[in-house]
Amino acid sequence: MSQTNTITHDIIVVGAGLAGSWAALAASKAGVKDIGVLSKLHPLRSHSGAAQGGIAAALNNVRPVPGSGSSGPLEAIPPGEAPIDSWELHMFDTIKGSDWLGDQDAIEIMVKEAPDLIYEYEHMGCVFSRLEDGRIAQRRFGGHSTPRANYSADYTGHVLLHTIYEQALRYGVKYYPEWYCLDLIIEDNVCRGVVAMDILTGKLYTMRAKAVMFGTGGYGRAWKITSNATANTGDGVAIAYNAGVPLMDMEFVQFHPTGLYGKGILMSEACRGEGGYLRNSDGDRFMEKYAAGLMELAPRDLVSRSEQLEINEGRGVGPDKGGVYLDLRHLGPEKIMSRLPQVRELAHEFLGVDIIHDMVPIQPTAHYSMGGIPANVDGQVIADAEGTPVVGFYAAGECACISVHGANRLGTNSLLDASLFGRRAGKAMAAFIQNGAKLYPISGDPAQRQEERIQRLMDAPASSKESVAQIGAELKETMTNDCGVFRDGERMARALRKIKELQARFPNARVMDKSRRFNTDVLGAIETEHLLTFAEVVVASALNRTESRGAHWRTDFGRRDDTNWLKHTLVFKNGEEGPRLGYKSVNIDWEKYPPQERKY
Amino acid sequence: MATNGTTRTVTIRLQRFNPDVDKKPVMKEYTLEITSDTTILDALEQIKATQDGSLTFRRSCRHAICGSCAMNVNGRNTLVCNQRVNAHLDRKGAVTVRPLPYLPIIKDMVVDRTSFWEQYQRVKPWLVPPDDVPEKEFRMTPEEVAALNDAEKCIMCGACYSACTVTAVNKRYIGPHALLKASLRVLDPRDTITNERLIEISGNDGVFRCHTIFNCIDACPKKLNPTQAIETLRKLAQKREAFVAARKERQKSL
Amino acid sequence: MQISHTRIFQLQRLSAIGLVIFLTTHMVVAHYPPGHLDFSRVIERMAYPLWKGIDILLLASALVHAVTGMYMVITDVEKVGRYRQVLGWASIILFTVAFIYGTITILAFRLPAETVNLIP
Amino acid sequence: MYKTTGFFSFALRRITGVALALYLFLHMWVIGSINQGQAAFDDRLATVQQPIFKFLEIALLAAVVYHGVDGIRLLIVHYFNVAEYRRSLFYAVMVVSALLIIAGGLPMLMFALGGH
Ligand SMILES: Cc1cc2nc3c(=O)[nH]c(=O)nc-3n(C[C@H](O)[C@H](O)[C@H](O)COP(=O)(O)OP(=O)(O)OC[C@H]3O[C@@H](n4cnc5c(N)ncnc54)[C@H](O)[C@@H]3O)c2cc1C
Ligand code: HEM
Ligand code: SF4
Ligand code: F3S
Ligand code: FES
Repeated sequence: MSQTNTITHDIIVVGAGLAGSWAALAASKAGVKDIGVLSKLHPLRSHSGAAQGGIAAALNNVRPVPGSGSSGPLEAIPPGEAPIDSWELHMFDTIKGSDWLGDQDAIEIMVKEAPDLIYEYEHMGCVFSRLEDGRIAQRRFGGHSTPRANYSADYTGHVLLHTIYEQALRYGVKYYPEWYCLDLIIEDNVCRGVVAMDILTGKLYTMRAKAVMFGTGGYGRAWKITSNATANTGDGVAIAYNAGVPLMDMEFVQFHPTGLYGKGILMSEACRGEGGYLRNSDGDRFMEKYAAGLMELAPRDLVSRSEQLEINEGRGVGPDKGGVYLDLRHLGPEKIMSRLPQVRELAHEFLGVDIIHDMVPIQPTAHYSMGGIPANVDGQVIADAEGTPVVGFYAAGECACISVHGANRLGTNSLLDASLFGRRAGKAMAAFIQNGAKLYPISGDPAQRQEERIQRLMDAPASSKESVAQIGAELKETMTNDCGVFRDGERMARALRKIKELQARFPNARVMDKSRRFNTDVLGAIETEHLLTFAEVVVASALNRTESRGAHWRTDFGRRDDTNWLKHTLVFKNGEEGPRLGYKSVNIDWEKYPPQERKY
Repeated sequence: MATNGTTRTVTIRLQRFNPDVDKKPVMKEYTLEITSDTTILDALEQIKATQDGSLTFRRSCRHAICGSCAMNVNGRNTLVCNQRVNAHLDRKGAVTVRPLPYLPIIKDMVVDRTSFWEQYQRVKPWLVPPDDVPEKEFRMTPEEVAALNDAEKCIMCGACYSACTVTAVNKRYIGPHALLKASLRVLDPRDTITNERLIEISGNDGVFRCHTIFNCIDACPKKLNPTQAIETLRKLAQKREAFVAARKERQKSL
Repeated sequence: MQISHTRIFQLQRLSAIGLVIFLTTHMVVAHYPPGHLDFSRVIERMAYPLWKGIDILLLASALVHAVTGMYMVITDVEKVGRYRQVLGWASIILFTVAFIYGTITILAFRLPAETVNLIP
Repeated sequence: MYKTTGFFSFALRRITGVALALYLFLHMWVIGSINQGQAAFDDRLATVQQPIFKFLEIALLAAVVYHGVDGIRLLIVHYFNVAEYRRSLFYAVMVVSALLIIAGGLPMLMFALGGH
């Protein structure tokens, strides 16, 4: 099959989560009509739909009942009374959450445009929960100093995703559901298209476009315990890296403190928000030792570290003593049924535990990837530390690193990030097209190279003992153990060696399914190859960063070090030699938001 | 606590079919070690990883929110990611998994949902808001939002669609999932094309084709109630003009 | 003119309600207690104009219900979809013919002396 | 087929509905013979009162009763929000139908067996 088919669009978006669909919708609204969106899952299956808690924006609809303190009840702000929230406050919270590694120009844009984004969502049909007077309801979220999480019960992401996909359909966006992007074509720093497979038939296509955007989501699947969907294999990140684009801040991976034991499935932050306790094997509320003030409500990175310490010191629970207990029994059946029904269902379905009567074993779970493909505030991908654009290539959402989250993301800020910068990238691409962007020629037959890659996987000798699943499992084990909540030089060096070994073993791995039709075995192998690609970047970046900042915590360098490390990591692919590390400065307003100690 | 290390051996009976190679679907048995918290999806993943890599199925989120993994377990449609194997074992210690019935099989558990999505798009699942929108949000009351809750929770898994007897014989029928979606937009006070929607869903393939069989409710993994949505739409379709007039009135104060 | 599915539905449900009332009456009065049926037993009741009225209503309900019901059953099959309009009109014609024939029959019940052949 | 109480009641309702519709036309044909005079009428009536028809009439009664009671259930579902109680409603229909069929069918059975 050397003759491959070609499809051409003005804009091709890879990924149909919030970032991808927003970009397509915004570009379409701006007048570009020839847009193709590919997604390896049906768009509505994208992981954005799993988000529960909410999406941040300082709407000023709600305030704590005066005098009731920081965890008291909330009430609607009566019309005409003073607002309590502002974009400045949101900005400060975000910067502090990012441990000062977030780019402040990008954060400023995000928090300023946030209310407008929420209203646009609302005008397009999103069903937000409401206050009595008809305004959008809001609630508290970790790390935010005011209640500014706008939500739809406990399935916010689901509602946003459906709204935006349906509007994109309304505006005539063409979707390619269950198409898998295999390669990105960049020549002379100009992006010319992608290579993709129609999963149903197994056929490859060269897809040419004047502008390409990646919104391929996160990469939590490199860890054994993760809250991420099986699709979150960081394909976009690995593909871009292979195509010569650098990756930024890959060492920063957020671990959520309450993943179901052994499964990683997320138990909402609301569990602790509603007053849940964390207990070790002795039954002690161990947070007393680590954050006596905020206890269980300390920020995610801190709580995850505390849990891990208990586990490491032998006070863990569960079969492998690898978890701790989340205790919700004291909340009583009424509160549990009314406020945490989904959580109760999850614990019951997956572990057979009824949280009304029993404690649930939980453990930190890989949750969110702060790093990714570096891009500016218009989603324009950059090729180096100076910000040189890769012409025609854009990125937004979790796969991108516009760096609004820096070293640690605040809950509810990522739905905002994905939507908002998806929208901005869509508008920027539309302007790019309308200003006369060209369709550049492609040299050679890039689809043929992918064809050969797939053929190699299928041709691997059936006698080979090496299995893709085994390699994947070993990688995940390594990442969880040696590049997880706590890190140190020795273990990360070991992890790096292990990854090299796995990379060397991979070419011998065999794929059992030899058919063309809907071959998830081949796709699984390709995804594993992607995991191996970016995992090396993660570990290499983390190994080099000899400080502790946000989610990156080293036991051998336990302090933040602004003198040497207030900078982004930028990793380039360097042929077979492995990653080459570089650095990029952080955009900081030294007058208004100078770095401070991060205390809660 | 349920999570203990003890394992037991079970039989997973799977319907296998690759139309390119096989004449017709066959049942194959796989023996597997599971623990009490192994889900059916875990079991499938395990079989794929260790016994037969060509086993094909869809999945993504692993916790009943993405709608990928609807299949037929022991004759009942369900998601497999939130169902523990233990809960479905028959007397012989086996569980039978097939693809969703009455849909063309692409491969193994993967079915062709083309007609399902066509019907979804047919009801124009998007809201068409008024031309001039307010500076801030439309003022919907909590009651108006509550009326939309059920429909909004649908994850488009297709369990209902594949269980409905009417769609089984007639793919022109809009189907429970899409009618539930239609009810979401029809009941939304912000919608401006309610009249067209009601005309479309009261046509030959719409709400009056439902014979109140309730399979959709029984099959729905999110415990939603498409039948009730259909009955509501039936009533609104019969008093369409009055309802649309009331809607116009309501929109003046949004 | 388009055959409206809404109308069909309404007719079927309305006639169902009609049937509950008239059919129950009919069954109790005409067939209870069970016994041998012949003209003399039937005419006992049918001599009254009120019964003729009720039986005509029953006839109308039953026919509307049966015809719309059969239309539903047939058009449920996907392939028949194309012929819906034709089937709709066929149903209307079938109803009309049957209703006229049935009405004539009901009216034909007279006491022996005056029995006349309405349809030769 | 996807077998549930809902499907079962639907199938029964449909079969009885079609059977009843066919019967309706048969019935009209029988009664319609009055147009040919009283003799023709009694003649045709006699044909359909042979013993076998007496048993068929019981089946007919069962069909009407089940179909009617189940039809009422659908009307209830349409006018009230009771889809949640679908299983209880199903069993209620079964019980009520059974009782009515016995109440109406027993005398008919006696008549059929007794033959007078
Ligand atoms: C359990 C959970 C709960 C969360 N809750 C919250 C919350 O309450 N608030 C909040 O702000 N954030 C939350 N987040 C984070 C947030 O949901 C994500 O960061 C955000 O949705 C990412 O959106 P996205 O559009 O970038 O990617 P996704 O929604 O993940 O979409 C990725 C898309 O790319 C496609 N794709 C990937 N690879 C390929 C390929 N090779 N070829 C073709 N297509 C491809 C996929 O099919 C998919 O359509 C949560 C995350 C998790 C895991
Ligand atoms: C006692 C009174 C009756 C009631 C309450 C009743 C009710 C109903 C209802 C509600 C339906 C709709 C079913 C659906 O939409 O799925 C229906 C269908 C039907 N009825 Fe009746 N019915 C009655 C008597 C009869 C009689 C006497 C006949 C025969 C002439 C009949 C023939 C049919 C037919 C053919 C259908 C279509 C079958 C179907 O759609 O499943 N019904 N009935
Ligand atoms: S209504 Fe229920 S079963 Fe049907 S698609 Fe939606 S979630 Fe799935
Ligand atoms: S199963 Fe089908 S027939 Fe109606 S009640 Fe549900 S849509
Ligand atoms: S895997 Fe997403 S619903 Fe089961």
